[in-house]
Amino acid sequence: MDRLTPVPALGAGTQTIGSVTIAENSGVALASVAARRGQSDACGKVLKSILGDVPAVGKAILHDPEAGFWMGPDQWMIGAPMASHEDIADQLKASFGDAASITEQSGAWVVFDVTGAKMPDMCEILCNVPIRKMVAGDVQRTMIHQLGCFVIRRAADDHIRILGPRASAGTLHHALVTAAKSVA
Amino acid sequence: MRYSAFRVIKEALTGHKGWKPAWRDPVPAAQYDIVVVGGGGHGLATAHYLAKEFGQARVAVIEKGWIGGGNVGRNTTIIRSNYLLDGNEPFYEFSLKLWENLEQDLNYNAMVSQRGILNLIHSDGQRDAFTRRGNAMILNGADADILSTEDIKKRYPFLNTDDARFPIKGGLAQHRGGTVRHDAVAWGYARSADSHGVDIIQNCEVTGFRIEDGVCKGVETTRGFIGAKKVGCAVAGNSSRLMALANMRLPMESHVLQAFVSEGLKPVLPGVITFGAGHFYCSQSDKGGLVFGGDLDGYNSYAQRGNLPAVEDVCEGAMAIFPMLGRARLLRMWGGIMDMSMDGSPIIDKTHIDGLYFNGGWCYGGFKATPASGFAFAHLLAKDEPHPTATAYRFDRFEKGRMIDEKGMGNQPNLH
Amino acid sequence: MKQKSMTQTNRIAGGQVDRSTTLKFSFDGKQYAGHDGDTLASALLANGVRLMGRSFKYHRPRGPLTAGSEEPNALVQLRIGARQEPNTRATTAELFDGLTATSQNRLGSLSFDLLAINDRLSNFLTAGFYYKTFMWPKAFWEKVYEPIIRNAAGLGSLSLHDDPDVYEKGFLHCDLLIIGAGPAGLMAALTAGRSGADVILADEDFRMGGRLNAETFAIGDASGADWAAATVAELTSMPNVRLLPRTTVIGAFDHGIYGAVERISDHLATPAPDKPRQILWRIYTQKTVLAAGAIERPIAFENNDRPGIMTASALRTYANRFGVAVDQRNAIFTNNDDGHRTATDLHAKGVKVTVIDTRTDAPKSQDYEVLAGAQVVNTMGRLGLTFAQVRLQGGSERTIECSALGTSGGWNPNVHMTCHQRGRPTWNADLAAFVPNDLPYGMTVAGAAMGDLSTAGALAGGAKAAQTALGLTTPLPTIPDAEDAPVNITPFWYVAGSNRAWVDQQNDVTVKDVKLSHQEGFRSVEHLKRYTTLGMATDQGKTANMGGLAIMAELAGKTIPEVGTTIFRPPYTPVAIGAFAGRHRGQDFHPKRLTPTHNWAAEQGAVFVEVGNWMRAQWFPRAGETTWRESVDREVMATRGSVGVCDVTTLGKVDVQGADAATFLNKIYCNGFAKLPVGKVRYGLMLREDGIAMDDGTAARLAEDHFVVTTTTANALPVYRHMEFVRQCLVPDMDVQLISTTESWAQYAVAGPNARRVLEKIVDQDISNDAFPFMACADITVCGGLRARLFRISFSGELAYEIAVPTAYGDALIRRIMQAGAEFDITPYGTEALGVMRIEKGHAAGNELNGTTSAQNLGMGRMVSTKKDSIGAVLSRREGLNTDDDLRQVGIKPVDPADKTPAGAHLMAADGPVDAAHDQGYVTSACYSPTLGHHIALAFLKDGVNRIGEQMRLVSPLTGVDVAVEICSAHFVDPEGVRLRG
Amino acid sequence: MIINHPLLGPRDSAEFTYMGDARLMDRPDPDAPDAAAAFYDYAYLRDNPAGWHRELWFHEAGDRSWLVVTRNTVTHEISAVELASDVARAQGRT
Repeated sequence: MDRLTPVPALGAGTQTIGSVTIAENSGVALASVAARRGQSDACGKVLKSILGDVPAVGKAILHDPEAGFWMGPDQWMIGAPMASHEDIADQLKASFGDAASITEQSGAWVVFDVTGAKMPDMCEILCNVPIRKMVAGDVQRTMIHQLGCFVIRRAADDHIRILGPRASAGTLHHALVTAAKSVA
Repeated sequence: MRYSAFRVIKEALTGHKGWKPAWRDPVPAAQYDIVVVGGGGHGLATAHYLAKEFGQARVAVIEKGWIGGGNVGRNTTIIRSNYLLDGNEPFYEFSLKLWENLEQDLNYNAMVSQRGILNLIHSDGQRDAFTRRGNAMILNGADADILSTEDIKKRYPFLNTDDARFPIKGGLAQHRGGTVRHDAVAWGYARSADSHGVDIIQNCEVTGFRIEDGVCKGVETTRGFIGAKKVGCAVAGNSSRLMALANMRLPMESHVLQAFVSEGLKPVLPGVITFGAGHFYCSQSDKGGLVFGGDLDGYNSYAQRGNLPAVEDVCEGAMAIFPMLGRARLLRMWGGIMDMSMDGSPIIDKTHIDGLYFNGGWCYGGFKATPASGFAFAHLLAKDEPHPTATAYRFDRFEKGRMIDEKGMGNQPNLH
Repeated sequence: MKQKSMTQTNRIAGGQVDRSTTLKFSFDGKQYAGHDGDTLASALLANGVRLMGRSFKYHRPRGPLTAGSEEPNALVQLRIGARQEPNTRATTAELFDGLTATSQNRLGSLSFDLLAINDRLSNFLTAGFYYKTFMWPKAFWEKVYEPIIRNAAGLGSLSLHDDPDVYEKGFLHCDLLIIGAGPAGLMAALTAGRSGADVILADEDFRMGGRLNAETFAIGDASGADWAAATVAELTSMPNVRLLPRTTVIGAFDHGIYGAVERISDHLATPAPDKPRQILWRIYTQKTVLAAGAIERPIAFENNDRPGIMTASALRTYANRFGVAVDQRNAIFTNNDDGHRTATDLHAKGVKVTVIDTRTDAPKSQDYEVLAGAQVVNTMGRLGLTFAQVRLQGGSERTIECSALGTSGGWNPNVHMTCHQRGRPTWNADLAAFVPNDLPYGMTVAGAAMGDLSTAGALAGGAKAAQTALGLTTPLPTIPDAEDAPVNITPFWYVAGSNRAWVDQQNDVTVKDVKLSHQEGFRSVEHLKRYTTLGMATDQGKTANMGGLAIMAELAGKTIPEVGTTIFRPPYTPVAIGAFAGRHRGQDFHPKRLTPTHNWAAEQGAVFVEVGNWMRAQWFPRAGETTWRESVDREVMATRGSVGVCDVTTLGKVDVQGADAATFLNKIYCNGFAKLPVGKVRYGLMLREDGIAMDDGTAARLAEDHFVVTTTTANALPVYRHMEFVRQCLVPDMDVQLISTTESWAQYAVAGPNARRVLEKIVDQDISNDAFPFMACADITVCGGLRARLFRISFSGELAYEIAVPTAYGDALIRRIMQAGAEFDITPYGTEALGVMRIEKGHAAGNELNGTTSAQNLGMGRMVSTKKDSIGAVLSRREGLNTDDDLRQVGIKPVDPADKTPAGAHLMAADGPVDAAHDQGYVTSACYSPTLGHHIALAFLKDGVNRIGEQMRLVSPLTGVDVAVEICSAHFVDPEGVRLRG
Repeated sequence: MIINHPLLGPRDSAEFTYMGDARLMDRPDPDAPDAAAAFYDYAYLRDNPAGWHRELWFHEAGDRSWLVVTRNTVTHEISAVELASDVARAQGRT
């Protein structure tokens, strides 16, 4: 039987508004990792083996191919290229064994990469993160237009990645675009 | 002194020299039959009815600050009886009937204005719930009317019916609902109670109850001990603080509710309107200010002020249904302490201490209840039995599982 | 000195307007010209226009009282059409080319207002008069009196058109917020900025500098205005300093959060495309320096409200900053030395000035006449001041011709923001003013706002405040030399014997009203305010409150602080409601949540409905169907007859994992879960701790240590929050991990006798009834290996499955299902058909789980296990929840099959009275059952279990329904559940 | 308001959902003979102090932690913020 073909959350592609570029990134596979009771250390070891280190509170490790960030106490999100990690949850289950509960998250999020000189101005009217003080690898969960999102400061100074609820991809994208126009 | 048009004219022509203080400033007596603690709307109404309807001559109201300084002077002035449950609807309808005759009863124009109240409907589930409620109102002898979107548009042509995130699918109206000039309610009750012999004692804070062998003998105050055969407490948001002096813990929390008024504007809103898919309700005062509010800030507070998120939430609701309000300016915001009960309904009951009575838990619905609350509390204080419309407002309903939960939010006060 | 021009007859030399530009504008239809840098008020005054508005109650002619945001009088309607903006202060409205303004609160023209009759009747319309009359006849209040009052009241008018502009909201973070860019604020910013701290400097004016722009003093070697401009330039060059001109800080909220409104486009004819009109900033700061300056207060005297009478400092501002003299003959009425400063400045500009000083020891002048120990006792001029009547020290009177009269009663430190957290200012007798006392968290006050009224004091105070706030140990910047005059004031509030002397000009509160308030016992500041409306106008009494307090104090024989303190609430100045709403209006009011089939459903022409923030397909109309019922009936019949498919992704899903997952579910569900085998689903009822049903759903055990819990769509978030509460707060050591996965999976119900035959074509494993019986669940694959989940559960009562795939594949899956089902005429169905089928099966949903229903009400009382503890179990046993006449869920059918049984209708005994006392219950959910061919309903009925078969009356007086119904089982279709097990 | 999250540092209270008195963590023993009375007290009666109040906040738009915040209900000053799970364990809950 023919395999099913995935569709991007929105299919918004890439837009440049003034100096800001907003790109939907549908190539990220995601799964969350929650340490089982008493397994924080064991869990940390596996995280270290995958990411190079355990993401600290409010931090991401922008590792390749897997990257990860802290979501909550004893809980992390791991992301990797969809092309190689479509079954990321199974891969992680194999790595973590009984040390952690793994939950597939690929379908839960829409991912936007926002870059450009005016990115910080745009952030200021979108969400309550101290964007000008964030450095590469800082992550903050925040509200954008009432939507719970993760904002990740990527390596480049003018680059943030926003993970938002996939069902509201349209609303989130609209908020990003209007904010970009507003600061353009 | 009776107020009348004749009197106003006469005083105008004689230099306004004849006006007397609206109430006396008496020295507290050593002993009263009934002391009402709390010179807010409910306390003053209680005193008025005790004196006028129940023949109680020796009554005092004691107030820690100035009368009318609490929620009766910090609300959005709405009156209505659009309740659902048996425990509530007859009481609020009784209250509405008292409002309808208030001015003649008090000889004071509190500007009771039955401009109507409209609750907008945005979903089928909401329509079902409002239909049930409207029927309950009618079955209790109140008025209710279900309006179509077209009816509503005629009345509010600038409502957002074209581009609404949550389209308006109709509304439940109570045409007898409306607004009242809030301060005038406190002053009118105070003036009338005073004229019937009630001592209104301001700047007199209760510091304790004198309880001997399980019987309350009076109150200790900043102006000395005041003896009373019965003490009735009606202090709204401060209920827990006051009753703690009698070692009582109450089924309630105090929360901040903010309200707002715009700059004065020429008339735009004919009645009270309530958004059903957000937190916003609004009316326009006779002075032209849009008076509006929404939801609680959500946390326990005695601070009488709130924070921005609640302000924004309310204004978002305003813009959702009335996008023409964008350029109207919000003039002032204020916060009141709401005595949020565990089921969203009030308590008018005796306590376990003889001679100590309690009235509170009005949540943010206390203003409209003022006349009936005063009447029912006076009834209880005078006769030691609940008024027929207030029999459900008992302390023990939580222990017994007989909650009166209009909103169905359970034992979390900030959700009511 | 006067520069003659065609229209700007009052324009004089100097000031900071840009004379190289000419901006045309109109007021009440008449064309004028002004310059860049003007406000509407300064431009009108330049053009010789003093009359700008009418007062609230008496419709008295009014001109500007001030040159700032505290203005009570000069309120206009700015702009036309949908952008019409009532009550705009002409004193702060920045002039732009093409500006259109009209006067407001008048009947007729501004110079001939018919409602000025109220002024003649003022003796009848005293404070509180309306409480004493209009009571007879009773019906007349609403029908006659009130409409008249309402139409006369109010100020400007809204356009009644949707606001065409957009508003933005944002967040800023800093170490130090400085409010006010006068000498104190600028010096604070310089100090903090040079230290490297992150600084925000906000000022409501379009030109930073505060009073420095309106004064003639030097700072060091430069003029004050030049020093301000140079300082602003230095601050602009600092990357760590953010300057926010045109930004009013509106409120001090908890823990260092400030609201501020930046006016991005109000000085433009229209905002640039896609740009906001205003931005509401939420500023998060560690520390704050309040340098909001001071406001000069007027003195009350008879007829002190005529156009041309303003504060002395306003006259000075118009002259020094805007190059405008209000005609050539001015007078100053003062009780302090600052009034003389105005006189000096005006004199220097060539204006003839007379100073009336209440003090017998008033300073003398070579340049202008000083009448010491004199008072202004009355004024003349119908639409603008022409003469002032002065009583000289000896008691004789003299008339002074003047077109402008500046009053100077002393300066009130601008304590507004210090009161926002209920701080009370304290009385300073030297200044005869309130000064800040209890300060909000992290706030320091500097300059005139603190009572340091000299420029030198402000500069030093600003630097010190920044140093203190930030704990700087670095040396302070050099404080330049500046004037350091002491405050010399002899308090004087109102001229004795005056009655029609305005205290609150906008609300028309006079000395007489304050006296009456006192006479009638309204003596506390709160009573005074409420009885007279003193301080309740759009200016919040910034120029009025002190006068009222002082008069009351004198009448009561008390000191001013004994009467009360003036207290202010946010916002500092009124804020457009649109700014508080930001983008959240229209379709953007709330986010939209779209299901994975949304695009596909839209292609099918589905009608969508809002369910919370979700948009769900309500039904799928087909060609020829003219009513929604036709579509829904078809969807139901097709599903029951063959197979239907419905997107149920919106149901909440919570992933529950861990060794203690089953124990945990046992705690949150009232029924048992510990023994649920792997591969099975069970219905679960969740109670709140008060024993009332919270939510229901299913829990599927995918592994020994892994469940997937579903919730209703509406309760997804509260249930998840509740589960986290139980996990973290009540059972912290259980090995259980929760995560919401609602949006991770696209989930569809495939229901109907052919459901299996459709799914067999899609799933990669055996799903025969034996291999995958009713209530089975499994992790499976579909379409050749895609991970998926399958649940054999049924809401419709048919043979049914719910199948889930990762959301990205949802679109493909629905298309595949439709393809696979084509041979069975598979029919997509929406929420309406879903609702009909669940009512036909008697399943409770949101209308039944309304937060007041117990398990008993739902007929599930026995589900509440007594063998284990669960949330809500104990309190569900209370007597009030277990009475004999408890409401029970039943079914309803009409006796006459043609009748409807609508939701919200109430049940009455067939032969009893119809009233609340005899209410027996109510209908929760109703529908037309195409399966049965008549309407059916679910209801809660007292003692319902024992009343099956009873005939009752169903009434809905609200909607005109009164029908005979029969009580029946709620399981209308296939009560034995044969189909779903098939 | 700003809640100084023990892990994340200062966060706006708008990110949180409020529940009420932290006493709600002290769920009574359902098997005790006075369980009915104890649960009534637990579920319904509150000290509701004007002053310091220990209360539960859920970091809904954040890390999903329940926090115990000690806050003054008159001034809104916050003196302590703890992870509710730590508090629960310290109180001996398992």
